Amino acid sequence: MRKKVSLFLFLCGLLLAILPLTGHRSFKIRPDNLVNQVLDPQVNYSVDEVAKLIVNGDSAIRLIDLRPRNEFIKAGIPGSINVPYEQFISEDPDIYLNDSKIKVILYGNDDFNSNYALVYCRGLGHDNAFVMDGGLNEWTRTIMESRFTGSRISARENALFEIRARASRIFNEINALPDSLRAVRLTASRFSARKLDGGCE
Amino acid sequence: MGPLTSAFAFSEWLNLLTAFMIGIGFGFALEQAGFSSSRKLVGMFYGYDTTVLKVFFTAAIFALVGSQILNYIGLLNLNQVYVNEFYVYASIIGGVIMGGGFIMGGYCPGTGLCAMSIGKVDAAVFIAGGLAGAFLFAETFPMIQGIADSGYRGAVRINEIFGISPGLFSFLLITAAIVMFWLAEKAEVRFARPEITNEL
Amino acid sequence: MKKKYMNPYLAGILLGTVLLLSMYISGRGLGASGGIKYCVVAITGAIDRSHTEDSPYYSKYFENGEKPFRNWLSFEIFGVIAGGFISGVVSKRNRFRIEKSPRITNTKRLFYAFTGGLLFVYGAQLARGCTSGAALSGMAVLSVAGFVTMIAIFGSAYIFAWFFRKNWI
Amino acid sequence: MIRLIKKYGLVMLVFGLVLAAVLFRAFSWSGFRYDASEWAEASKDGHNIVYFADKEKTVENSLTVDMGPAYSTFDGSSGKHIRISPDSILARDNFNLIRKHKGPVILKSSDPAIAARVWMIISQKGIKNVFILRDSADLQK
Repeated sequence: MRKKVSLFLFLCGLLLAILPLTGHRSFKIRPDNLVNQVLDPQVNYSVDEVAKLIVNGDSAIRLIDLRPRNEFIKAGIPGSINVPYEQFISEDPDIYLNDSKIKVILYGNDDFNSNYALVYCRGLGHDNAFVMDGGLNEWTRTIMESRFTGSRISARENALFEIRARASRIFNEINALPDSLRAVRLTASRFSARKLDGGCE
Repeated sequence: MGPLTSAFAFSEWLNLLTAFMIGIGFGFALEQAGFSSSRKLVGMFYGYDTTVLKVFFTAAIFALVGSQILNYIGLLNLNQVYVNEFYVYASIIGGVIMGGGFIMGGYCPGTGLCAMSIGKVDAAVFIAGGLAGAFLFAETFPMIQGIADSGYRGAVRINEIFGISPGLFSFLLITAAIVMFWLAEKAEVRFARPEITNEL
Repeated sequence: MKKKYMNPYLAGILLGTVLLLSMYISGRGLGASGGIKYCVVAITGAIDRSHTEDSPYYSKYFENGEKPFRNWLSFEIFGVIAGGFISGVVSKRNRFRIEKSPRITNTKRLFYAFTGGLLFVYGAQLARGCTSGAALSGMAVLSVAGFVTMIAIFGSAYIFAWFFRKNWI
Repeated sequence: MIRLIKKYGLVMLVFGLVLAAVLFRAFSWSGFRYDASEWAEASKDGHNIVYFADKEKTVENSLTVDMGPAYSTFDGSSGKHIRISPDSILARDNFNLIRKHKGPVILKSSDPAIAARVWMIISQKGIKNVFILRDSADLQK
């Protein structure tokens, strides 16, 4: 028995040593499926939709800001969590996405980092990853600088502008605080990654 | 993909039921291995019975190899599996205290529970001592908190320290274990105590 | 007639399979001392609630009305007791007795068992895991803590073994 | 020999199954098989972006893949131009064009989000030397 078990373990060990096994984590889902998923327009959230979610205080979403830390401190969408893109890729994004009931909306300054991250998350099998179309640039343009210029306002437009105005008020409230206070406010909402259970603690 | 708890968000009762089932498997395996006998366990330290070494290393390596292969073929995400956090001083001092407790009591907590369940009175007393030990720890915690929390290194993996791949480290560990198995069987012959081992 | 123990390598594979299942299902290793601790926390909490709420150690187990018994680790050790008993029934090993070397008295054996248990669990709390929680499960995930604890336990036990040899052989 | 097989048969059988599973994984070309984090590396610091202005001087013998939705023609760039709609980028013929091309592959789309998404998918398939063309128009967008 000793020899049999030794032989088995030795062969497995050899296999592990030869193949570059661990640390190895590739996309899980089938490539064609991934293409279909990420080209589906429903992975996009427009900035107006995001503004509505913020104004309504929806707790089933989580906004992740992929910009560098210093930019996030300067101005960020209220309630979002800062995970710089480099960190997001190097770490295991699972910790931010493992609650499949919470939709995670990714955004950066523009459309690049957020969309890389979107494919990255979807590829690793997280169906709850979404992206805010246009990023913070689009947010600033649409929400912060929105002025109604038409002559007659319809009820629908009225509701839209109302939400935009409220979202931008929330945004300005936080971002107008003095630097030190704002840093506290923003870091307070910093997301703490779910700690893994285990050990004898 | 595994671990199943993070893939499917287990409800509390299901989580506790799994814990209970895994505990049954754990207790069964320990008892079958003969870990419910203190004289068999301490035989490790006097050389007449090296079951502990054989079972312990076979189990650890089997789980190690199994988890890495499952990780490779995409069934288990090892990043979601808990890695013990390393507190340098607490690990060493705690380990030495445990070593003393092991040779005095003849059990470790898991094997003690298992031996208690088949009616070993000494094991029941060992567990009673264990309850007292946990109580004592809780009461003296403010005093030793400094030691317990110092030297924190985070959840480091050993292959990262040596700068080699986990697979290569596993291979080296397996080779070492195979040599140890062979030495252990030599030792059992050399330090044989038939009057003890026949009784077990 | 009681049955012989399983072949150690086979038993090792069985134990390894249980550990692997635990990692696969719950993403964690096995543990025993943690469950003992939760029992103590629950008992102390039941006897003297205010003491547990003041203590820096106990209080964290009572936050937001958590119940210490309703915990993975405590349920696991209930399972260990059940599993050991089942195995004892299967192999006809269930009977009350004190296992000791014929050279020492029952009282001495029980005294050492109590002291040993006290020290072991005390050390396990300090090191955040015992032979199963830290050493076995830690080695299976290649954690440094697992290897260091394993070497500390077995290394020191070999040294202490000489002082206590009269108790065993 | 037969005794040996009898003795170690079970061990070899179990190991054979493990080996088969690992090999199956290692050679399943249809899926993704590269380390996700490693192959996303180039996107971290923007090394995967080429600007319209310096496309010509930085990139020679390139293959430009225009993915629309608004196809644009532009001159002044060397290399081949093809049009592939993003949803058929992994179709065998299209993907082979990209895979077998020696030299840089440049993804171009009027929607930067699509270019970024396709870039990540193609990189994870293990193709290095893929870039996104970013022109001044989308900088302003």
